[in-house]
Amino acid sequence: MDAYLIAMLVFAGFYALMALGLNVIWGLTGMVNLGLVGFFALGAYASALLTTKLFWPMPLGWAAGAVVAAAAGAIMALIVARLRGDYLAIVTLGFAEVIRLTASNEIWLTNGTDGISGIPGPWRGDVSPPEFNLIYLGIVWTAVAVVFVLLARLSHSPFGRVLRAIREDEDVAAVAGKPVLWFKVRAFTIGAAVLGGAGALYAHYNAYIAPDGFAPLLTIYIVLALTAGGVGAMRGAIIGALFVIALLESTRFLSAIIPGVSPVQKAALREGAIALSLILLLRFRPQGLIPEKTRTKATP
Amino acid sequence: MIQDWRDLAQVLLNGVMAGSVLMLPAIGFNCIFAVLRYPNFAIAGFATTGAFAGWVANAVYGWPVGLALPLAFLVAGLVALLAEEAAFRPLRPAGPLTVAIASVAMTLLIENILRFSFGNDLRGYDLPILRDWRFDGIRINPQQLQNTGYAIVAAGGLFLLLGFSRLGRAMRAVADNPVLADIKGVDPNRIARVAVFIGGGLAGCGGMLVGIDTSIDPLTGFRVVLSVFAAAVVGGLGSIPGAALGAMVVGVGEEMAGLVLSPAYRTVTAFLAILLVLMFRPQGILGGRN
Amino acid sequence: MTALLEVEALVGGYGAADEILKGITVALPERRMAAIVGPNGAGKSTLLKAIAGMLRAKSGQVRLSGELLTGLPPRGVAMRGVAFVPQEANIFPSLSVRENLEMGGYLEPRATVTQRVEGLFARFPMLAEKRRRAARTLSGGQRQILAMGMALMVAPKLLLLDEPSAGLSPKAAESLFDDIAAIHAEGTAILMVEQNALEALAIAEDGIVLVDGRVARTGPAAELASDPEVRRLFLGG
Amino acid sequence: QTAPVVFGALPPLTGAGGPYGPAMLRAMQGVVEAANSAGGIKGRQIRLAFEDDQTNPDAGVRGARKLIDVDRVQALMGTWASSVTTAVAPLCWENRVPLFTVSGADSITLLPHQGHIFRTQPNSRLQIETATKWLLGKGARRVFHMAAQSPFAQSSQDVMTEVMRAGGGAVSGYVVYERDKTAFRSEVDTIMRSRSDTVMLNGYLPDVTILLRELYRAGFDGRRFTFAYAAPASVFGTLPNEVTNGLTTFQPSPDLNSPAFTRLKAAFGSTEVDPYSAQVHDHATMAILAAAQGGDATGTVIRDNVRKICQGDGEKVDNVTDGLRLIAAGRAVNFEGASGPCEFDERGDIRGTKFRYEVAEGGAYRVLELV
Amino acid sequence: MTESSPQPALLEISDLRRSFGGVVALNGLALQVRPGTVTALIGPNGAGKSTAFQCISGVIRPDAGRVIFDGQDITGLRPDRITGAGLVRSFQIARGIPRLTVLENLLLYGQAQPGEGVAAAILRPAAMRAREEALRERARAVAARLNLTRVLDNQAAALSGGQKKLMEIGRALMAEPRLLLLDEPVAGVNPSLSAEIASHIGSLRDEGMTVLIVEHHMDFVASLCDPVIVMAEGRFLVQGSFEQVAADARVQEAYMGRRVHA
Ligand SMILES: Nc1ncnc2c1ncn2[C@@H]1O[C@H](COP(=O)(O)OP(=O)(O)OP(=O)(O)O)[C@@H](O)[C@H]1O
Ligand SMILES: Nc1ncnc2c1ncn2[C@@H]1O[C@H](COP(=O)(O)OP(=O)(O)OP(=O)(O)O)[C@@H](O)[C@H]1O
Ligand SMILES: [Mg+2]
Ligand SMILES: [Mg+2]
Repeated sequence: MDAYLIAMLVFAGFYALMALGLNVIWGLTGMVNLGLVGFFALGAYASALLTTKLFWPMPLGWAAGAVVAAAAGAIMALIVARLRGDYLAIVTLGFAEVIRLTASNEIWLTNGTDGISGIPGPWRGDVSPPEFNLIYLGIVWTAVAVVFVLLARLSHSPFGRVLRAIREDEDVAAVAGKPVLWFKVRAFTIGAAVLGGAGALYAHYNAYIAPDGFAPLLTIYIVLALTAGGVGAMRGAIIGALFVIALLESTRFLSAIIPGVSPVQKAALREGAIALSLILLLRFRPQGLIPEKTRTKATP
Repeated sequence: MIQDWRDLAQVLLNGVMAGSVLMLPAIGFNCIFAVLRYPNFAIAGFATTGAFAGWVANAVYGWPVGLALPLAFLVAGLVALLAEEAAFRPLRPAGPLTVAIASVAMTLLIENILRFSFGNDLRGYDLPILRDWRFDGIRINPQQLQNTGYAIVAAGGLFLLLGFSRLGRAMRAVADNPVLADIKGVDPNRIARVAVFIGGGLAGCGGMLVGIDTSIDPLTGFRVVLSVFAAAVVGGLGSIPGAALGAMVVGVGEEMAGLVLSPAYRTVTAFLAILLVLMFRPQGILGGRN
Repeated sequence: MTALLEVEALVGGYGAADEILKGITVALPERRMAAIVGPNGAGKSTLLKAIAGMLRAKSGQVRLSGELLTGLPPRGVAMRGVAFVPQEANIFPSLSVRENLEMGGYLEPRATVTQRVEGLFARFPMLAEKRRRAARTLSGGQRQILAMGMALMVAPKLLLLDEPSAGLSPKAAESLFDDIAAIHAEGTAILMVEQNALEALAIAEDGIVLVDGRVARTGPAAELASDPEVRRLFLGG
Repeated sequence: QTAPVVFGALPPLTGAGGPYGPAMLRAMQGVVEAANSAGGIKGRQIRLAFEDDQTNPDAGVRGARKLIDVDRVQALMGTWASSVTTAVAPLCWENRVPLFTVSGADSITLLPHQGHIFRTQPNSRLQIETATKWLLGKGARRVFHMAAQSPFAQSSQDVMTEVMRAGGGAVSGYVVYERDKTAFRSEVDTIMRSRSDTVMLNGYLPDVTILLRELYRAGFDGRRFTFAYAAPASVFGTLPNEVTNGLTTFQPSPDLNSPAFTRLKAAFGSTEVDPYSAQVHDHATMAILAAAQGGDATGTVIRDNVRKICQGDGEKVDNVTDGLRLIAAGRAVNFEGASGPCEFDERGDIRGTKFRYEVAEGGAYRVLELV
Repeated sequence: MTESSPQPALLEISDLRRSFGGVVALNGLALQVRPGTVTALIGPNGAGKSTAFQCISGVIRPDAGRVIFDGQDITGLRPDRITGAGLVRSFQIARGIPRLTVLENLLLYGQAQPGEGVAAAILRPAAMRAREEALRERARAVAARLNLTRVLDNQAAALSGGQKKLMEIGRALMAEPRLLLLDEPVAGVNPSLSAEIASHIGSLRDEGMTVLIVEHHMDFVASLCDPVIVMAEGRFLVQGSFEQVAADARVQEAYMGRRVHA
């Protein structure tokens, strides 16, 4: 059971990182990004390829994952800067599909739908599997902590203030003297870097990545995590990620004890229960578990 | 791959056929968006619901398609109404994105309710499958042609309703400013319910047409939702004729994949087409405001 | 003289800030016009919204000809003969000018609507000129006229106006006040919030000064307009 | 010892594999029930814990974690998607849990799995090679290869080209398509233009169903050939007979006229056995028999004993009840399952498989031959 | 415009044109704003005043024409560049940033905040903190002047109509522009307060700021603005002191009511 809990905490760490990355782009800047799994995949592939094919050391691979995703994020932001809301949603969604299909079809580079296996992990093989899990737990949650602190500082700074202004009204932000495009590009780049870094960490934990793993379902989970936690609040992103993993996993045990239904029905009950819980959560806490609060008070 | 103009014409025609299947759900999506201003991804769930309702009527009780289709409309519309009232309405003040997220969860919920009741097996309608008609080497399937017809009629009807009737005006007024509409004597919730019912119903019909054209399972709606959303966006969110046009763009875009890249890149080609359209018209082809 | 509108000890506000109105008692007899003046943020708009059914009162009552309005939704209030022109967001931006007017007469029979629209086009040529344009393309002052036009699509018992002249050119404002006076003369009771206070008090019979959610002064409009204290504090001179 | 032995199943109950997983799970549960009524493994009852892999490697890994760490399963079986299998494989060998799979990707058994992987699906090279040769033998000269995007699309194409060329024919066209689409008209047009005498539908149930329908509409009059898992008997419920008539399928198979096969068919009752269910039936049986054979139900023991009960000169058995009885009696057994003889090479790949060819006629499959 | 002024104009607009699908909003507008003045721009509803502001501030592009600010051609520049150059405008229909507080709305308009860079935002150097403190100081002063102190911590969405207008003015002031464009700053503002605002704008002018105001309140214009520019139908009509333009028959006909010229 311990091993299982640790593994799930590691997963929650990945989800938390993704939710944090998404929060910069979507929560703060208001740019809908339904393609987050694409950036996640880019980071994962970049690091996996560089470490397995070119034998780069792992930390460099992680960094490269973040950088590649960040570059893609910057380009993406430049292309879509004019688009708003739901129009942005479809383009980003498309981006993720493009990444997934490219990974499936460009076999020479990505090994196609076979995926890349045997991705190294820190001290994997030298230590026992439970120890490896513990090491990774440390790595991932350290990353979460660092990213959290950085992003929280960012969000409560004048920079974050401009991002939130852009989220609400671009024209006003522009008239306020803020180069809107440049802010958007930076926000998108930062968010994509976090997503890419999360992907890189994920690849080396799982030892295997394949296009199937970067399906829209993951995006849905992360978006749900962020919404459940509270869009805009960095703490919300982490709480939301933990909440979603807890939901995904606890429903296994619940559905197992329901008598008199077939396995498919159990599976259906489980997925249905996940969906229902999220609907109920939103219903009764529409602003999420941790609503965005302002920290800039006139009277301290 | 392409030998003469006929092949090109064939690809275009295929695109129109594929597009016409997307048309009804896309119109349903835009109908809801037009009034409530949030993207209702649960349209996927409503489409699947309609597909199953129609299937039960047709394959289990032997109803003809002409009767099963209205039933699909009714059942999907009611489910949409239920989802709106129970889940989405209380969320509307929290903003369109929150509702959109909830609608994704709703799709998962509906998918699994159907899975619970029907299982994962593929099911086909009880219909003979007709051979294509051929004209000078170009093939058209009468069934698909008929589906296109249904879709166009529904689109036209709804367009007239929204554009020229008192109800349509009230719907657009609620979309603009529900509070003011209320002050002027419109019950925004009633209007919202009408829009949701029509939108959900159309999605249900669309789902049934997909089912007739292919086969159905709990994922039927989910498979087309991306393309449906794309069609709605390309055409212009909230625009009924836009949705019809967008469905054609996406349909043709996807069928063109074989010419441009490879069929394995179907989605990619479609998205490139979408990106191209949005570069020039960020609010979609027929979208009015941004 | 029975009061048409009676507001009794009304307390209400928005969400957590639920005591913006701190106990307001106002009465408006049939066919009367009263102007409400007061500083920004005093609660004038909030009072009108509460009467129009847009806010849930925390306590107190609103009655129209003795019938309780409190608790009714805005359309319920509208159906009982109250027309309201809000201060902000008072048009439907993506509907055409004509459709906006038609929405103003949503509760009226079709024939009446067509007839009144034509009447309004004659009265405000600018609206006629722009009848097919989306209302969002109107200038600030044009919107204000359209909003007023929408309220004139019905023949209300009580007209609630929230700063109808804001943004209008002096000439337009003047003719608007003429219009309001004319509507009043036809027998419609009017409750009007105006920052253009002197003009408003000039055409109104009663004046109400609202400060910080409370009624600070009431009285005949002319009396208030000439009261030096009121002038100094609220009328700018 | 009274605590039950726990085995884990990780079939796809939702997602793209949804049409297959439920039947697979039912087949495994059937075996476990039979074994339990036959007294279990040395008196220990067997419990089959299962999780839904959602046809997604991420969810699959979490499910496998739960089965391995919480349920402490001694063997894992029934993974379907290649990506899921590859993703959970390292967990299995790190925890010394043997993994039985139906996934087709050739790369799976090339993983450093230290003997923990057993794959009952013949590798795709073998399957395609056999099928192509058979088609050549039936006179096919121009075969169109219509492949869903999958780990073995490209390798299948390479093998087919090679075999066709050697046999004097050609692959007349090759299209890789996206699986989860609902219309394939232009793809079918490409097939029609290619003037092929045969089309090889290398996909899965949902897409192959649509392709069959579209081919019928377009009036394709050549041979339609596909894997049995892509068109199991359930297609007859989905498609009218005029569409399915003449469709040829193939699958790994045990001897046809062996009593074992007939008994198995009877045991599955009225529901037709699809190839995946047949294979996972064998997974469960092998895991149980191997544990019984080794005298202890641990992962390592199972891993080491699978080959002992599957090959060699033991007495032929085709079901778990007989197998348990014989092993209890100390006799050597040679299990031949519903999917074939179940003999594994050193990499864990099945070998020596025969293939059964069937043709659809009037809403049922008729066996053509077994090679 | 006949009298040639010794000082060069701070803002010079020539032949500005803009139409919206058939509606000609600006039809060759030309005008000049001299430094150190509070210039009024008045004209009937729909004359094109707000559209002129949109074009000057870069929010929309003119179809033709030139906007020269302080000798620099700013036509078609991005709004943030124009603000950076020292020209800030307010919006007629108050556009708050609804989910930011009033204070944040004010701070947003502060210029030269190093904390708007990523590195500085994270590292929070002394320069950033000092600037933030200075901006807060200024924001409090501005809020006090505009009677907004009480609502500084409210979200902008929770303001009364008049308060939103006041915040709109306050934000523009926060940018410390050289040229301030105000679009109907006192529409909906209580007369007592608008008199105060007028005197405040007057003192800003005395400190060297130049202001261009669109306003329909003639008392406000008369007491504060010189010169007054009148435009109609997208074009310059006349310019002069308030008394001069108010005496113009065309202006009376198109714009003023009885009461003003009575
Ligand atoms: N986006 C637009 N689309 C179409 N027409 C527009 C648009 N914006 C403005 N107009 C039109 O241009 C003209 C000028 O509008 P503008 O807002 O500049 O007037 P204004 O002088 O500011 O008037 P007001 O004093 O009423 O605010 C008006 O007739 C208006 O209807
Ligand atoms: N949506 C809201 N939520 C919370 N508080 C609000 C909201 N709208 C207004 N307020 C507050 O309520 C008080 C009264 O607002 P109201 O709009 O009634 O003022 P008003 O008298 O109409 O002022 P003005 O003349 O400026 O329009 C103000 O202090 C304002 O900040
Ligand atoms: Mg007000
Ligand atoms: Mg204006």
